Amino acid sequence: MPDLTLIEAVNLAMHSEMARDGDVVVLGEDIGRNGGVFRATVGLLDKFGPERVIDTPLAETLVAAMAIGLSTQGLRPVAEIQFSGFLYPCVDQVVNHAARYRNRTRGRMSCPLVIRAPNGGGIHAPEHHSESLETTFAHMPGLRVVAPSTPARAYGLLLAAIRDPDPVVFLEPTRCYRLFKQPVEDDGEALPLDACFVDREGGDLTLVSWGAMMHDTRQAADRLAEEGIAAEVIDVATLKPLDMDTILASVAKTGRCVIVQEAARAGGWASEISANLAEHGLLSLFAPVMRVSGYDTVMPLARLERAYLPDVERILAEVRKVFEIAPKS
Amino acid sequence: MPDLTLIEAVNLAMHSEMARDGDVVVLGEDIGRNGGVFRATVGLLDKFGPERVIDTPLAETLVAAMAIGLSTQGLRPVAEIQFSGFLYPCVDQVVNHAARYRNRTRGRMSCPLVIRAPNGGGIHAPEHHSESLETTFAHMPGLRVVAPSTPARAYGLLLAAIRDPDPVVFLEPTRCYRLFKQPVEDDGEALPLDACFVDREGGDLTLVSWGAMMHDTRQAADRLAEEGIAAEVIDVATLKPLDMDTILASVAKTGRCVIVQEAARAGGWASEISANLAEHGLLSLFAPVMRVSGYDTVMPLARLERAYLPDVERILAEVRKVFEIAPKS
Amino acid sequence: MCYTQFLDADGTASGELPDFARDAQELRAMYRLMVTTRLLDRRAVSLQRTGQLGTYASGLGQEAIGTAAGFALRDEDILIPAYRDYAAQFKRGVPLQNVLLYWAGDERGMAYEREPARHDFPLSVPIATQVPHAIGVAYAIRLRRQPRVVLACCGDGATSKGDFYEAISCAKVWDLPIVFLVSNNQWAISMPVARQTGAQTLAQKAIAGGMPGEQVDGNDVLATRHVLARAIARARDGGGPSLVEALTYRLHDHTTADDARRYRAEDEVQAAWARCPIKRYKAWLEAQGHWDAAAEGALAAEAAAEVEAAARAYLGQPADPPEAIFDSLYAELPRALRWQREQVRARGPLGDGH
Amino acid sequence: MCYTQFLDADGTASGELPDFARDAQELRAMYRLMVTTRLLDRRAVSLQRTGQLGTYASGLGQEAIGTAAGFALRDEDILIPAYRDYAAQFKRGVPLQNVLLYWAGDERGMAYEREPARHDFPLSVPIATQVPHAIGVAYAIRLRRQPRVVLACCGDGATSKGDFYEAISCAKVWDLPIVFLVSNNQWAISMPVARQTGAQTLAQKAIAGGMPGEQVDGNDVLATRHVLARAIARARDGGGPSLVEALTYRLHDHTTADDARRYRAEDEVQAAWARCPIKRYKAWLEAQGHWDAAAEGALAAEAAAEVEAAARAYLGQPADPPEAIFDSLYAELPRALRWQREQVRARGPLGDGH
Ligand SMILES: Cc1ncc(C[n+]2csc(CCOP(=O)(O)OP(=O)(O)O)c2C)c(N)n1
Ligand SMILES: Cc1ncc(C[n+]2csc(CCOP(=O)(O)OP(=O)(O)O)c2C)c(N)n1
Ligand SMILES: [Mg+2]
Ligand SMILES: [Mg+2]
Repeated sequence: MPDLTLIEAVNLAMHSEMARDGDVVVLGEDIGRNGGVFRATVGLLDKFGPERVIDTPLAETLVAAMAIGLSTQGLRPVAEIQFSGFLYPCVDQVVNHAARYRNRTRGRMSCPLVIRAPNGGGIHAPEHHSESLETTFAHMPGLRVVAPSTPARAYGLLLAAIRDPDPVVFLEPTRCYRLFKQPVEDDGEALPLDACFVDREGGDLTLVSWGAMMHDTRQAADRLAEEGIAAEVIDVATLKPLDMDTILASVAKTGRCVIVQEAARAGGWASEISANLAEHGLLSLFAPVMRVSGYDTVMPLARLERAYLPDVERILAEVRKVFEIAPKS
Repeated sequence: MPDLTLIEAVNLAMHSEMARDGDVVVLGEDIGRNGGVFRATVGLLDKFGPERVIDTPLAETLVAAMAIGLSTQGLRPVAEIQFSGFLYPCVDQVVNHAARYRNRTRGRMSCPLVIRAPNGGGIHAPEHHSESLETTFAHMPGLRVVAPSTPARAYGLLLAAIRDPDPVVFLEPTRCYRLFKQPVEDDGEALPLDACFVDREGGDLTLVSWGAMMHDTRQAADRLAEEGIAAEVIDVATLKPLDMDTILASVAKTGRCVIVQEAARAGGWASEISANLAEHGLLSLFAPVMRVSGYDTVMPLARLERAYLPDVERILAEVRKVFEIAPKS
Repeated sequence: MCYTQFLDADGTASGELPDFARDAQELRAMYRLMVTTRLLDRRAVSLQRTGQLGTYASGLGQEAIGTAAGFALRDEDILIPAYRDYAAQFKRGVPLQNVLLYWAGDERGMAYEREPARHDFPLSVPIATQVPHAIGVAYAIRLRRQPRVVLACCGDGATSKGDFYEAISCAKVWDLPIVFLVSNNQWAISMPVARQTGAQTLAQKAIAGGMPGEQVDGNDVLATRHVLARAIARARDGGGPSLVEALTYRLHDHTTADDARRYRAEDEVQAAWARCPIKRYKAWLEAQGHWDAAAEGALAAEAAAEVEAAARAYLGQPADPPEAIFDSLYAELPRALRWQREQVRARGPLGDGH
Repeated sequence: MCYTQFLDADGTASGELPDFARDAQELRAMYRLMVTTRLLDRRAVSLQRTGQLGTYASGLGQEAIGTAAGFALRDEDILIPAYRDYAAQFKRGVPLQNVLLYWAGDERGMAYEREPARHDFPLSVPIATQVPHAIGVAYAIRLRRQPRVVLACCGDGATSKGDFYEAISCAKVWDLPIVFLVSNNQWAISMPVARQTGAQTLAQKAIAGGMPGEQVDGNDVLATRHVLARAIARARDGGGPSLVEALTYRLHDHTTADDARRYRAEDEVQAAWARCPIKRYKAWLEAQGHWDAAAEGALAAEAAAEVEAAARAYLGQPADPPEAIFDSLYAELPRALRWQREQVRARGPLGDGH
C-alpha cells in the first residue's frame, strides 16, 4: 500500500473510478493540461483524453450548470471549483437545480454529480481562497456534503460520492492536502456516506470535528491523553445528512462534548450538532456543549489568519472549561 | 395612526426615508412603473422620479453588484429581489464583496446597502418563490440580517437598515405581507438592530421565533395561556448579529425553550440559538431545547406546502414534550 | 441581422416556402396544436380566476413559437423549455393536464411519462438558469456520438442574465449541437425590451459567443419552424450552435398575478392582436385550400373536448399524501430523515391537524 | 473590428500620433512608470522566491496597459482594477509597498490613503465580479451630474463570466460613463484565449451590449493611452460606455504558485518577449531624442532606490495586532462580537500561544 497525501488520494480516486466507469468525466478550470491548481487531476488528461477531462471556460456558474446537464444524461461528472471562495457563484445552480431535479420531476430526472473544492485556510493563500463553505451547502435539502480529513477517507468517500445517485458537495481540507501521508489501498472500496468515523474511543469527553480541524482535534486528544483524559474523537466526514446517532451514543457515554469547526461560528455546522445534543442528548450532558470555531469575521488574509483559526490551545481551553464545570469523578 | 399591512409599512418606510435623505435610492426588477410585484415600491417612482427609483434589467447578480457600486459612493441603495429563491444569484456579490469592502480596505470603503426580499412560503406561490434564506446570509461575517414580523417593526427596522452604515439583508415575511394590519406611525423612528423584542412576558416557557413564524408562535402562546401556561414570546427580528442576552435571560427565568423556524431544520438559525443555549444556558434548562422547523426537504409546491410548514399544532406538540419532561411545578 | 418572415400579418405568403409547407396533413396538425394550446391557456386562466388553479403564466400570442419548435425537433432531440413553451411540450407528449397540475402546485406536473417528453427538461421558473444546462446535455450527446440536438429556450428578459451568456459564450468553444431560442415577447413583466438592453436585436448577442444569430417572425409559424429546423439541422451536422430570436408579443398579463395595465398601453396590446399567429396562419391555410369552416368547427369541438377532459383529469386528481414531500428528494431517503417523513405521515392528510 | 497600433514591435511609429505624444516630459513620466513597475514586479517575485512574500501575481509584460490607463484617467475618475493593473494604481497614488503588503496577506495593502487612489477600488481576486460594481458607481456619478468616468478592468478569462456580461449588457441601457478595459494577455492560467471563447475578438462582445468595442495593441503604450483616452472622453461627454480590448501577453507564470511550462511552449513566450512594451517604447523615445543612455542610467538608479525603499518599508512593517481582524468588519463592532475580539486580544501577539 503506497503512502499518499490527501491530494494524491483524491487523484487516485478519480483515476480509479474513471477507469472503472466510463461514464465518469471530470471538468473545471485548469484541470486538464495543467492538472489542477492543486494537482488533483494530474495524469487524468493523458490517461482518459480531453473528451472526459474537460477544461472549461472561466465561469463557475457554468461549471455547475454543465455538471447538472451532464448528470441528467446519466454521466457522472466530477466538477472542480478551484478555490473555496469561488463556490459562491455555484450556489444558485446547486440549490435551485441540482438539489431539486429529482424531487421536482418526482424521480424522472436526477443529478448524480460531484462538486469538489478545497475548503478552509491555513496555507497563507491569497484572498478568497481560504473560506469554509460546508454549512452554506449543508443547510440545503437534497444535497450531500462530505468533508474528508485523511487520505484514506478522501479516497473512499470520493468513490462513494461519485457513485452516489444524488448531488454531492465534496469539500477537501486545503491545509491537509500535503500535510501528512497515509497508506491508501487502491481497492475501489467506497466508504459509507451516512456514518461518522469514531477515530479513537474514550469515556471522558467527546471531541467532534471534520475536515482540516480533525488534525488539531486529534492533537488535542493526544495532549489530553497525556493528562489522563480519554477523549472519544469523532470525524463527521459526512456532514449531511448528519449521523447524529454516533455522536449521541458517544455523548451518552462521556457526558461531555466539544465541537471544533473552522468556519465562522454563527450558523455553522457545529451549531447544528450542538442543537441536536440540546434536543436529544441534554439529559446525558454533565456540562455545556462548547464550540471551538472560527470567529464571526471575514477570513483574514495570510498575516493574521492564525488569529482566526482554531488550534490545539483553543480546543484545550474549551475542554478545560468543560472539566471545570463537570470534573472527572 | 393609520392601520397598515406589513407591505404598506415597508412602502411607508421607503417613502419616509427617501423624503428625508436624498441619498436613498431604490432599485430592482419591476419596482418602478409596476410598483413591485408585491407592491412594496408603489408611489415611489411618481414621488422621487426615475433617477432614484431604478428599474433594473433582469439580473440579480447585477442588482446586488450595482447596489454595492452605489453604496461605495455614499448613496444608500435599497435593492429589491423579487422572490426569495432569486436571492441565490446575489450570494457571491454579497458575501465576497458587500460584506468585505470595509474590512479589506481597513475602513476606507463601505457598503451601506439594503437588500430587501420576501422570505418564506405559505401563500401558494409558484416554484422558487417560497424559500427561507436567513441562515444562508446570517452565517456570513460582515452582514446584518433582519426579519421583521409585524408592520410596525417592518417600518422601524427598515429605517434602521437603510441608515445602518453596513450591508443589511432584510427578509420580509411573504405570508404576513397582507395577513393583518397594525397602527404604524410615520414618525421616522428607527428600531434598534441589535436587540430581540420580548413580545409577551411569561415565566413558564420561552418561545423564540422570527418572521412569519412569529404569527403561529403568538397563536401558540395564546393557546398555552388558555391552558394556564405563561409563555414568554421573543421575536428575534434582528437575526444577525444575534442578541443572545435577551434569550438567555428569558431561559434563565423559564428553564424551557422552544424555537420555531420555517427554514429547513439542518443548519438553520434555530440551531444557532439552541447551540448558544447549550453552551451558555445549559445549567438553567429543565428540559431539552426543542426546535420546530421546516423539514429537510425541498420546499414543496403549493399543494403540499402545508405539510412542510410549521404550524400551531406542531409548536404545541413540542411544547408538550417539554412539559412532559419538565412538568410545571 | 438576418430576419425571416413568410407570412405577413394577414397571412399573405412571400418568399420561397420550405418543403414541409407542402405537407397538408402536417400543416393542419400544426394548426391544431396552436388552437388547442390557446384553448388550454384560456381554460387555465379561467380556472385560476375561479380559484381552481394557482398563479398561471399564459402563453397567449406565443403559440407559433412552441408549435414551430415542437415540429422542428426530432424525437431524439432534447427540449429545455422556459415556462411559456407549452405547445412544444404538448407536441412532445406532455399531457395537457400536466400544465394545470404544475401551476396548481403539484410536482407531478413535471413527471412526464411519455416519449419523447420523458427525456426533456421540465419548465424552469428561475430565469435563464436552465440555459447553461444545455452545455452539459449537448456535451454528453457529443461524447456519445449521438445525432441529437438540444433546444434551449428563454425569453427576452433572460438574455440579460449571466447564465444565458455563460452558455452562449461556451457553446461555440466546443461547437456543441445547441440551438438557443429566445422568445422575444417584448416584455419581461413590466420591463420593455428597449430598457432591458442597449442592443438593437437580441440575435446579435450571438456575436459575443462567436456564433450565428438571426431573427425570425415568431408569429409566423412557417418561418419560425423553417429557421429553427435549419439551425437544428446545422447543429446536428456538426455545424455548431446558433441563436434564434423569435419576435412575438405577450398578449396576456405576465401571469395571472400581474396587471399589465399598470405599465403598458392598451393600444399596444390591441396592435399586437393584429399580428396574432393563429389568425394569420388560418388565413393562409384557408387560402391554400387546406382549411375551411367545417374543419374549423370540427377542430373547435375536438379541442374543447380535449381541454375539458384535461381540466377534469386535473381537477379529479387528488394531491399526493403529505409524506410524498420526502419521496423523491434522494434516490433513497437517508436514515437521518426518516423520522421527519414519519412525523408528516403520522399527522395524516392535510387539513386534519396540519 | 477597429485595431489601433502606433508603435510596432521595434518602436517604429506609424499613423498620426496623438497630441500627448508631443509632451516629452509626460512621455518620459510614462516610461518611468513602466520601468518602475517592472522593477517592483521583479522584486516582488524575488521576495516570494525567498519566502518573504505570499503568492504574487506578476504584471510582467503588461506594464503599458496600466501605464496608459493611469495617464488616460483624470484624478476625479474612478479606477476599478483587476489584479495586474499595478502601473495604473501607482500612477494614481498607491505606494509601491502596498502591493507587497497586499500579497503578503495584509489588508492594509488596500487602505490607499493618497488621492486619487483613495476613491479607487482595491484590486479584485474573484474574477470579473468587480466589473458590475462599475454600474453602480457610474450611476451614482450620473445622479450627481459629475463629469467623471469609471474604468473597469478585467482579463480575457473574465470575459467568460456572467458578471462581466451583466455589466456590459446594462451599461448601454443607461448610457453610463464607463470604459471596460479587457487586458487580453492570451492566457487565463492554463487556458489560452482560443479555448476560452469562440469569438474571434473579445472586443466584439461589446456588440452584445449594443455598444462600441475596439482592439488596441496593449504593448503600445501610445496607442493604448490614446484609445483609452478617447473612450474615456466620449463617456465623459455623455457618449456612453464602450469596451477596449488591449492585446498583450502574460510573460510570467500566472502567479508565483504556477508553473506555465506545464501548459505553454517556451518559444511562444520567447516570441512574446520580442513584443515587449518597454523595449519598443524606449526605442521610440530614443529615436525621438527624448531618451538616452544617461537618462536610462539615472532612471535605473532612481527606480532601484524607490523599489528598494518600498521593499524595506514593507519588510519593516509589523503585522497588525491579532484583534485587528475585528476592527474594520462593521462601522462599529456589534455588542454580540465583542467577546470574540477580546478572546483574540487576550491571547496576545501571534506566535505566543496562537
Ligand atoms: C432569476 C429570476 N429572477 C426573477 C424572476 C421573476 N420573474 C419571473 S418572469 C420574469 C420576467 C421574464 O421575462 P422574459 O425572460 O422576457 O420571459 P417572459 O416572461 O416574457 O416569457 C421575472 C423577472 C424569476 N422567475 N427568476
Ligand atoms: C471567480 C474566480 N474563479 C477562479 C479564480 C482563479 N483564477 C485566478 S486568476 C484566473 C485566470 C484569470 O484569467 P484572466 O481573466 O485572463 O486574467 P489574467 O490572470 O490573465 O490577468 C483564475 C481562473 C478566481 N480568482 N476567481
Ligand atoms: Mg419576455
Ligand atoms: Mg488573461
